[in-house]
Amino acid sequence: MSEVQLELEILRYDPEKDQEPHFKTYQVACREEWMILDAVNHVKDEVDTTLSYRWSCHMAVCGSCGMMIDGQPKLACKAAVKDYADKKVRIEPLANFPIERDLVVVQDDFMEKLKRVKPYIIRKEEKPIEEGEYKQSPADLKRFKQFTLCINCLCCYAACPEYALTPEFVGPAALALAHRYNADSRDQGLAERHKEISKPEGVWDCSFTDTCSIACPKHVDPASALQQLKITTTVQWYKELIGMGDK
Amino acid sequence: MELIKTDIAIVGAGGAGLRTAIAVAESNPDLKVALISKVYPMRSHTCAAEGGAAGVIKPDDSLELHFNDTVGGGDWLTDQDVVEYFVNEAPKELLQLEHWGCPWSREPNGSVGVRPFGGMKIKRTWFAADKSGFHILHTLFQTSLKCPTIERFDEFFSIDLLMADGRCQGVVAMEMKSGRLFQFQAKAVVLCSGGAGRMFPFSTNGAIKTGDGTAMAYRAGVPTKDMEFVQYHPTGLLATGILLTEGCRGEGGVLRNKDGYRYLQDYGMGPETPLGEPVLKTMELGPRDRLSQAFWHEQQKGNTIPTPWGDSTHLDMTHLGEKHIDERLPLVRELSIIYAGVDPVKEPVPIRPVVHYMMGGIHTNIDAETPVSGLFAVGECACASLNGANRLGSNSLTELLVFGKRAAKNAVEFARKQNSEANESELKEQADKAQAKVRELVQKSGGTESIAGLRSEMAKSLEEGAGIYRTEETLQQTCNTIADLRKRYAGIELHDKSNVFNTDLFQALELGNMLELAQTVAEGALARKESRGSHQRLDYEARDDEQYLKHTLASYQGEEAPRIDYHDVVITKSQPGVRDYSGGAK
Amino acid sequence: MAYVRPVSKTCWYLKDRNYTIHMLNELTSVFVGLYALLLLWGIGAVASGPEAYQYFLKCLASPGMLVLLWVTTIVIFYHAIAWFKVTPKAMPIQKGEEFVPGGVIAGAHYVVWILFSLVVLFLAGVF
Amino acid sequence: MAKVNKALFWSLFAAGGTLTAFVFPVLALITLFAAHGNTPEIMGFEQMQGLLANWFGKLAAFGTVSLALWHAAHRLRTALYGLGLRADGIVSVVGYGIALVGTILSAYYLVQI
Repeated sequence: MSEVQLELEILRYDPEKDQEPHFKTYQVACREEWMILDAVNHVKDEVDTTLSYRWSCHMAVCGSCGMMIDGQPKLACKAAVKDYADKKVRIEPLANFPIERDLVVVQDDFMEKLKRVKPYIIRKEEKPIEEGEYKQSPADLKRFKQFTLCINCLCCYAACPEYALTPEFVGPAALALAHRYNADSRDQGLAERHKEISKPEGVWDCSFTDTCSIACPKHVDPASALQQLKITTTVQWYKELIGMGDK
Repeated sequence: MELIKTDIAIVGAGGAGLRTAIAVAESNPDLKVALISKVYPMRSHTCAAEGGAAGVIKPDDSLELHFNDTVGGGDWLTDQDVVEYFVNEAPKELLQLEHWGCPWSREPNGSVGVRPFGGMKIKRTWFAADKSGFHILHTLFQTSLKCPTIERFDEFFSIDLLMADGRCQGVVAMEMKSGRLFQFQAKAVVLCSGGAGRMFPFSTNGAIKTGDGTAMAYRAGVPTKDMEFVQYHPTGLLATGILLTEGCRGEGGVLRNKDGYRYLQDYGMGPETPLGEPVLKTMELGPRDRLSQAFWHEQQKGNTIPTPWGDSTHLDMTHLGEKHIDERLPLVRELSIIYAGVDPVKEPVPIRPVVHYMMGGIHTNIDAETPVSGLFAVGECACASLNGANRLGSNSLTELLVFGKRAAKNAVEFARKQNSEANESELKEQADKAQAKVRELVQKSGGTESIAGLRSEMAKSLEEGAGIYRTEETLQQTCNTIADLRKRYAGIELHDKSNVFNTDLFQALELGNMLELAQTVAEGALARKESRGSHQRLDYEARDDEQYLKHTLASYQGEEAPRIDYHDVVITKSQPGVRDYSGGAK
Repeated sequence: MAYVRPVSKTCWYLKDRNYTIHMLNELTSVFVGLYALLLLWGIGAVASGPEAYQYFLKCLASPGMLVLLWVTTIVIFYHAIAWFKVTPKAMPIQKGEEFVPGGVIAGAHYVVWILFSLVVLFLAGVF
Repeated sequence: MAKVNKALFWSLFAAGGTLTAFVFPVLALITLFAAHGNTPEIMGFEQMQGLLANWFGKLAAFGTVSLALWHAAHRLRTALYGLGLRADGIVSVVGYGIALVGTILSAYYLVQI
């Protein structure tokens, strides 16, 4: 096992002590199979226990450890140390979110927006459980499956310049999940979701930079979801214009 | 301290907590629910479950078969009334999830698909590719957003339970972003706080799985049950211990030793099955305890592959083909490539057994009730004795649904009966005590012990003494070490004094919780002089139904080691028998 | 208090290559708009009669206009290429269970575009 | 107005973008030929008049010009906002205004041919 030397420049901020964030440098001898998260954990355990950040699963599925690594939003548990070998690596909290403390950002905004787009199955009539499952062909499943893979890590929000400029924008992950339910053969909630999505700060603030999809560590392609959503939203708008609005 | 009055307080917002909360909210919109968790719901470790959830749905299956698999898989340490209730409710709950939008994998005709799993006689595991837990968690979380009566308290770290007049009446929790303490006053409390796999050094569990809820209940006088039963998953990815689902073997993956030999046939799970044609309850589809134990024996014989990260064997999926792997096991492929640099389509993946699941937990019954009234527990933090001495893969996801709903029903009934005024002065006093405890921990100076240091000593000791195979000597050593570590815990000093997101403090609290639970694991294992399921003693190799067909209860004794008692197993229709995974179980 | 990092409202698109490319894509609209106005002028000239039309053609040949036309043409080609490239994202096509690969959808657009352009050039009498 | 009818403007933008991507490059090439003096046959006055005299020609020309204008107006609006010009109201009125005038003018001219 060989070692990889890294110089981590970590953005530190404690609102009780600091006026503004500042960088602190740590030298870390990393094992070559480590991820950046392992290096940060090493700092926390062995060098500076005051460092704060979120992490849990270490397998790129819980979405806790999104952070800016050399300026790009990434999951620290999925960014291999050897890709940064013998270099300075800048680690900052996810861009476009307020910094709560060190690498921890305030995520309330996303939680509120996610709720707004009604990311759950909406039915005009519920089918009783006793009648079994809704049939859904593998093709129907595949139509929306990709968009169910979002882990809410918020890397896409950190990558989105429109969210940076217009914080009211509902944003990639939440809208992609709205699209996920619209595209689910079991769902009948398109018209209801349309009310939120068609607002100016809904899907229309997206200018299709595609940076959300480039950043997505789970290859969800929110940019695709949002463009599809623009089309369905437009169709729905014209339908409502001529009085045929219901899905 | 801020006071929040609610009807039902739920600690933990993973699969169990969310299911409980939704069940309360849907049927009782007049009751307030406080859903308290140290992480946002979607960060909960339910998200890491891969393989699937068991429930009888296909015509060739039956509740009876699911019952028998579960009871036998648990080496008869299961409570059979619980198992019976569970297998009955399982299909309904999985269908409910389907109605809520869970993207279950499908058959060509549009019905839900099932896959084979270890220790199951029939294919009955519902799956969503190999991200079943993830999809269950997100489906539940997103569905919970439509319930206006669920008030979430995300990133609130629970410290202690509040007990008065002989019942549980709430919980004290810290708002992590401010360091402020909140006193949640509730008519009933449901703990859904997950397992404690992080006690061990090599674990599939996320960093958050530190047994906080279990330890809170334990300190509040609820015994833990069967804590010595720790499940090793046979296929953890080498180096990191990341889970590679049992689905790998369900889909036809095989285990090979350093000579390429399928070694399971030497450990009572043969005869060897043809490649690509897995036979249920045979070879690779044996139960997790047996497979992990077989690895240990191979290691003793020198048949494993030495690597810088420890000894390993191989999980070979190369014969499954790229298309099948991408469709059924996409995450496994991604994880193997990222974290081990091995593409399972082309090469066998290096694996070793890894701590995965605590069969033990807070002592609960078929109603998800603990012995303390007003306190309920669900999921991995609880031990309803569904899983006995060894949990069958894909029963745990279903468990948190079935018992989440059950706990909700009973917690609501209990809450509705609580008309008397809460004993507010007593509760306030306890809350202040919890606050003083935290304050002392933060302010104390002059300590020399480090959190990370104690944590790794604990983990090492548990693995050495209470690993796959145990002996009197190693267990005694571990008991001593843990007792000593508990003393040394008093000597830690926090360097972080901030009120804002003080992870130094949270790690200290987590370590305290884990040390208490580690002691119940080691002491329980030391006292159980037999081998059963995941608890294997080299000095007592046989199962001893005469003396130990009983649940271990460990009760908190302050700074001393827990008191160990025993509790009867509920046996209704299946008498203890032989666990047969030799292909004869057809 | 949580700290909000300042965001440049005027220079953000210089911070990241993908942002810059996006801004360039957006600015193709200037030339698309100019060319549309030029077409409008031409249509107006046809409507006004032969003299006006000849004057229009003469203006096209002025040096300043030539430069502008060259730039416009290049930008318009860039616009077309960039636009078709992302069509699979906006309009994915599912055949049976599988999605048609994005490259096939974009490729089909390119092929139709080139064929259409060749036909127009032929009909216009360029060949 | 600009805010309420985002769907309307976006649909014009998207239709215009697609149409211009297909049609503009070849038209620009032809124009370029003409500007360099190699005027293709079609660019003769009579041919042009003939082309625009029939209803199909009129419709195609009208669609192309007007949608291109709406496309450009809408995209320029977002670009200017992105460049930091915080005058969305004025930009919208001017941009969409030009597109509207252009649309009416093109219809007026085409009817005359």
